[in-house]
Amino acid sequence: MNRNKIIIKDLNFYYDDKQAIRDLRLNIPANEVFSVIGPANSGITTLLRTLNRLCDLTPGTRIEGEILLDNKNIYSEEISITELRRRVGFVFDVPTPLPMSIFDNVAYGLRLVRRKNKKTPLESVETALRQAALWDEVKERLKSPAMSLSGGQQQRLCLARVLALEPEVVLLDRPCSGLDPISTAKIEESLTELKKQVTIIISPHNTQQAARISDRVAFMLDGRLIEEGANIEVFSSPKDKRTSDYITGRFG
Amino acid sequence: MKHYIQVGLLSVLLLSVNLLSSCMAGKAHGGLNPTTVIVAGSTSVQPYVEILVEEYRLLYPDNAVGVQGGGSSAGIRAVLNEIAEIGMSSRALNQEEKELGLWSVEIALDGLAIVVHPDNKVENLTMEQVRDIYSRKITNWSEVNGEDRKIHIISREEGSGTRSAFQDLVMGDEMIAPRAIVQNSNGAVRQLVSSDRNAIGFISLGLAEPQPGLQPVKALNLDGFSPTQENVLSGEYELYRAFLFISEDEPTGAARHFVSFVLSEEGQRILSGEGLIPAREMALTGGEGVSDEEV
Amino acid sequence: MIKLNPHTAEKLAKGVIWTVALMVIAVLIFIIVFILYRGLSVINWEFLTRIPRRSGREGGILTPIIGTLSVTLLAILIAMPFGIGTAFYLAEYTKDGILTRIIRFCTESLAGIPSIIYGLFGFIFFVQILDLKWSILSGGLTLAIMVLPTLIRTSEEAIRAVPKTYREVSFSLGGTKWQTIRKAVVPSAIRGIVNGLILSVGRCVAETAAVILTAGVSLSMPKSVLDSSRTMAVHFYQLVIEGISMTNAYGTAAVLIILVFFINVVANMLINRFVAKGR
Amino acid sequence: MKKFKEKLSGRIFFILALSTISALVLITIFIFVEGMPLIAEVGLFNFIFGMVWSPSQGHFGIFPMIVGTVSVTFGAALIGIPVGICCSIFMAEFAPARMRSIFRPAIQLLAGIPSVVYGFWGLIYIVPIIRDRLGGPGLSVLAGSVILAIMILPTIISISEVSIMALPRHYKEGALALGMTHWQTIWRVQLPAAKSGIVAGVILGIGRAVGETMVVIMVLGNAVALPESILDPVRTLTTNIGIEMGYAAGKHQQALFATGIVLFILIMILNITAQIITRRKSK
Repeated sequence: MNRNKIIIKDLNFYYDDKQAIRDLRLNIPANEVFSVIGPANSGITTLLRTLNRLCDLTPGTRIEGEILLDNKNIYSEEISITELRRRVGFVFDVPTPLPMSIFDNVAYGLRLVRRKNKKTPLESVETALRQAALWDEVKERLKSPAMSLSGGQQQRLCLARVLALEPEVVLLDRPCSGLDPISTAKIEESLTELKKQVTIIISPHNTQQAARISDRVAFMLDGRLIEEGANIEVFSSPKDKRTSDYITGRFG
Repeated sequence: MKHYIQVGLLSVLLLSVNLLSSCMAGKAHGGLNPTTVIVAGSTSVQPYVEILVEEYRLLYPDNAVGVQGGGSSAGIRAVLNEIAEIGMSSRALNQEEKELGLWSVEIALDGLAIVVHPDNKVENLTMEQVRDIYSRKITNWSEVNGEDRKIHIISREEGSGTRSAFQDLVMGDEMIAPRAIVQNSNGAVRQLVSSDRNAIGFISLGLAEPQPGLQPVKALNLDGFSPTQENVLSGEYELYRAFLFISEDEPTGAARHFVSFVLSEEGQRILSGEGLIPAREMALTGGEGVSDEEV
Repeated sequence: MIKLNPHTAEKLAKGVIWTVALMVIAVLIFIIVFILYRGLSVINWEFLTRIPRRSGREGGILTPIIGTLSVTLLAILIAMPFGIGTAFYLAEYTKDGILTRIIRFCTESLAGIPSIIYGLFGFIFFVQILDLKWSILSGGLTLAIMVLPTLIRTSEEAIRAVPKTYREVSFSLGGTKWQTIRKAVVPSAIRGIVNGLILSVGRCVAETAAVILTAGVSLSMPKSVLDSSRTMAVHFYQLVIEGISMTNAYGTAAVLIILVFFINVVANMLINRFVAKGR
Repeated sequence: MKKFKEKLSGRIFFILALSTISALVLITIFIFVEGMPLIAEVGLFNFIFGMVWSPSQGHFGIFPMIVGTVSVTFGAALIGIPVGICCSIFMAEFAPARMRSIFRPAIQLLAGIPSVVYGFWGLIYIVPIIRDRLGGPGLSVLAGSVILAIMILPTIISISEVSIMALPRHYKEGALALGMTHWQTIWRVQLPAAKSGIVAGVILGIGRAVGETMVVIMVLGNAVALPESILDPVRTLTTNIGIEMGYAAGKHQQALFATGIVLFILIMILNITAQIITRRKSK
C-alpha cells in the first residue's frame, strides 16, 4: 500500500445555503489512478475543485474541514495558492485552450512561474506534449492556433499544459465527455503511463472508463461518500446497494 | 496585438517629443520672449488681428502671437485673469472696468453698417427709424417706404461690443426687442441678412463690402449719409466705435512689440486695407512704430 | 378606430416601416452627398498642408488638422489608463456592492452630461483655476473626462465577454490575478477595448462645444501642448458662423466626414475581426 | 514580491476606478459654486420664471429659454421617436441581413458625424426651405426640431433595436405559433416586452436633444422670447451658455453657470430616470 498523498477530513462545502459536500472523509494514495464516480450533482466536480482551491473563485462559497496534501492543510494561511495550484493541476470537462498558439498554451503555466531563468521552455513543452500523446500530431505546427485542433487534441493539449508544470497531482473532471473513442483511448493510455510520476484523481465519464483505468474507486451520491475501495472490490462486489444499483445502470 | 503595442508606443513617443520640443522652444526663446503672446476678446476685432498676426509673423518669425475670440468682455476678463496678455474690445471700457485701472489703446475705428438684403427697396433710414425697428415700434418694411413685408430684426448677443455700441449709439434707453434673432458674430448676421429678404442687421463696416465667395448685403444710408470711411471721419455718419487693445498695465516685452507693430504705419495700412479707419492717435509712449531695440 | 383586417394591417405596417427606414437612409445619404459634393472639389494636397491665411478665408487647414490630432491624441492618452483601469476594476476586481453601484451611476451620469457642461467645467477648472489657459492640454483633459464613460462601457463589455474558462484555466495553472488578467484576459479583450478607443477618438474629433471653451480658437501653429489651437470642428464652426468662407467650410466639413467615415470603417473592421475570431 | 504586485495592481485599478466619481463630483461642485451665488441673489423663482434676460441691465430670467428647450425637445421627440422606433423594428425584424449590414454602420456614421455639420446643413438647407415655404425668419423651433430629430435617431435606434433583439426567441415563436401575423406579433408581443429598453433609449435620446449646443445655436435664431408659433426663433438653455459664455464677465458669467445648473439638474433627472428603467429591466 502506498502512502496517502491526499487526506480529506470531515469536508463540508456550501454554495450559499446549498450544501454540496457532506462530512466527506477520504484518503487518496500516491501514484495511483483514483476514480470518483456518481450521478450528476453528486458533488464530484465540487470535490475536485476543492482539491486545488479553484472553488475559491466562486463567490458565496464556504468550506469546513481539512484537506491535507502531503500532510499539510491546503487551506491554511501559510499555503500559497498559486504554488498549490501548480502542484495540483486541473483538466476541465470541456477542452479549454486559450486563444493562442499550441506552443504558447503549453508554455503558459511555465511562463507564469518565473522569468529569471530565461531558458526556452521548448524541452518542457515537448516532454509535456509527449506525455499527453500529442507530440507527433502537432510537432510540425506548434505555432498554429490551439483552436484549430480537434476536440480530442484540444483536450490532450490541456492535459499537456498541466503536465508541463510537473505537478504532483492531476485532477481530471470528466475529461473525456464529448470526445471520440480514439482520443479517449489515448488519454486513458497516457494516464496509465503518468501514474508512475503523479497521483491522478479523475471523475470518469462512465463506469466502464472507471473500471478500465482506476486503481481505486469512490462512489458519491448527494455530496456523501457512499463507498470507497480498490477497483475490483467496488465493481465486482459493492457493499452498498446504491453502489450496485448505480454500477448496473439502474439509476444515474 | 503587437500592432497595437506599436501604435501605443508611437503615440507615447510623439507625445514626449511634443512635450520635449515645447520645453526646448521655451528655452530657445529665452528671457524676452518666453511664451506666446495671447491676444483675446472681441470677435469683431479678431479677424483683423488675425490678419495682422499673419503679416507680423512674416516680419518676425520668432515672435509667437496667438489670437482667441470670446468677445469684448471675455477679452477684458482674460486680461484680468492673466489668461491673455492683450485684450481686444470693440466697445469702450465701462465704469466698472475703468475703475480697475486698465491700460488701453485705440487701434482703429470701425463704422457700424445697417445692412439689409440686396433686393430690399429701402435705401435710407433715419436714426429714429432704426431705433423704432429694433424696439419693434415699426414691424413692416412698408412703414419705411419698403415693400409690404414683416421686418426680421437681427441683433447680437449680450456682452458683444458691437451690440453695446449699437445700444449706446442708436437705442439709447430703448431696449432691443427680445423677439430679435440673436447671432453671435458679424459674419453670422451678414450671412443671415444676405439670405433673408426681410432681415435687417448691424455689422462692422469692413464686412459690409462684397466678399469673395459670400452673398452680398446692402449697407443702408443713415440720415442720408452713406457708410464710408470719409463720412465717418468727417463725423457725418454717426455710427462708429473704436477697437481697443487692453492690458493690465502698459505692455512690455513681446506684447509691447506686437502692439507697436499694430500701431505702426505698416499695421495701420493693413487695417485700412481691410476697411477699418486708422486710429486717431497712436498713444504708445516711448516711441512710435517698431524700433529694432525692442525686437 | 377602424378595425383592420390583420393581413391588411400587416401590409400597411410593413409598408410604413420600410418607407420610414428608407427615408432615413435617403436623408443620411443626402446630407453626406450634399456636403461632399461641394467639399471634395475644395480638397487637394494644398488645402490639407497649408496654414490657414486671413482667418481661414485663404490657405488650407493644416493648423486645425494638427489641433485635432494633438487634442484627440492627448485626450485618449489621458483617458486610456482611467477608462480601461475602471473597466478592469468593475469587471475583475470587485463584486456588486455599494461602491460599484456608485461608480456605475457616475459613469452613466457622465455619459449623459451635455458637452457644453464639460466645456464650462473645463473652462473654470483647467483654463482658469489650474491656469493652463486655452491650450491643447486643457482641451485634451476636458475631452478625456468626456470620453471616459464611452471607454469604460466598451472596455467593460469587452472584458466581460472573455469566457470565464480562460480565467479558470489561468488560475488552475497557478496564475495570480494580475498574471491572469495580463496574459489570459487582455489578449482576448484587446479588440473590444481598441474599438472603444476608436469610438472615443471619433467623439473627440467631432466635439465642438467643449473644445471651443477649453482649447480656444487660435489659428497659430501650436508649439507645445500649452499653446491654444483650434480643432477642425471648431474651425468649421468659425468659418460658418463668422461667414468667413463657405467654400473652405464645405472643404473642412468634407475632410471631417471622411475622417469620421474612416474611423468608423476601422472600428467596424475591428469588430468584424473580433466576431470572426470568437467562437 | 508577487503578493505585493498583486495587491498593488488591485489598488491601482481601484484608484483609477474612482476617477469617474471624482470627475462627476468636481463637475458638480464647480458648476454649482460658480452659479449658486447668482441664483441666491436673484432668487430661484425669479431666475427660473423671470421673463427678461438682459444681464447688462441686471435682468436674469431664463423662463423663455426653458420654454425654448422644452418646445424644441418636444418637437424633436415628436419626429424622432416614431421614426426611430420604426427604424429599430425595421432593423430587428424586417431588414434582410444584407440591408442590416449596411444600415447599422450607416446609423453609426450618423452618430459619428460632428454635430456642427448637421447644424450647417440645417442652416443652409432646412432654414431657407422653412423661410420660403412657411414664412418667418426660418431660424425657428421647427428647424431646430428637425435637425435634432435626425441627431437623436442613432441613440433611439440602437438602444431600441438591442432591446428588441434581446427578447427570448420563444416570445416571437410562441405568438407566431398562435396564428398571429408578423406585425401582430411585433405590435402585441415584442414591442410591449421590449418597452422598458425602448423607453430608456427614448429618454437618452431626449437627453441628447436637451444637451445639444452648437447645432441649435446655428438654426434656432436665439431670440429670448416666448415662441408664439413653431416658426418663431427661440433660445435654449444650452444656446444661452454657448452663445454668451465667451462674452460674459462677472454676474453675467455667474448667470450662465446658473443656467448650467438648471440644465445639469434637468439632464440628471432624465439620466436617473433612464437608469432606473434600465435597471428594472435587467432584474
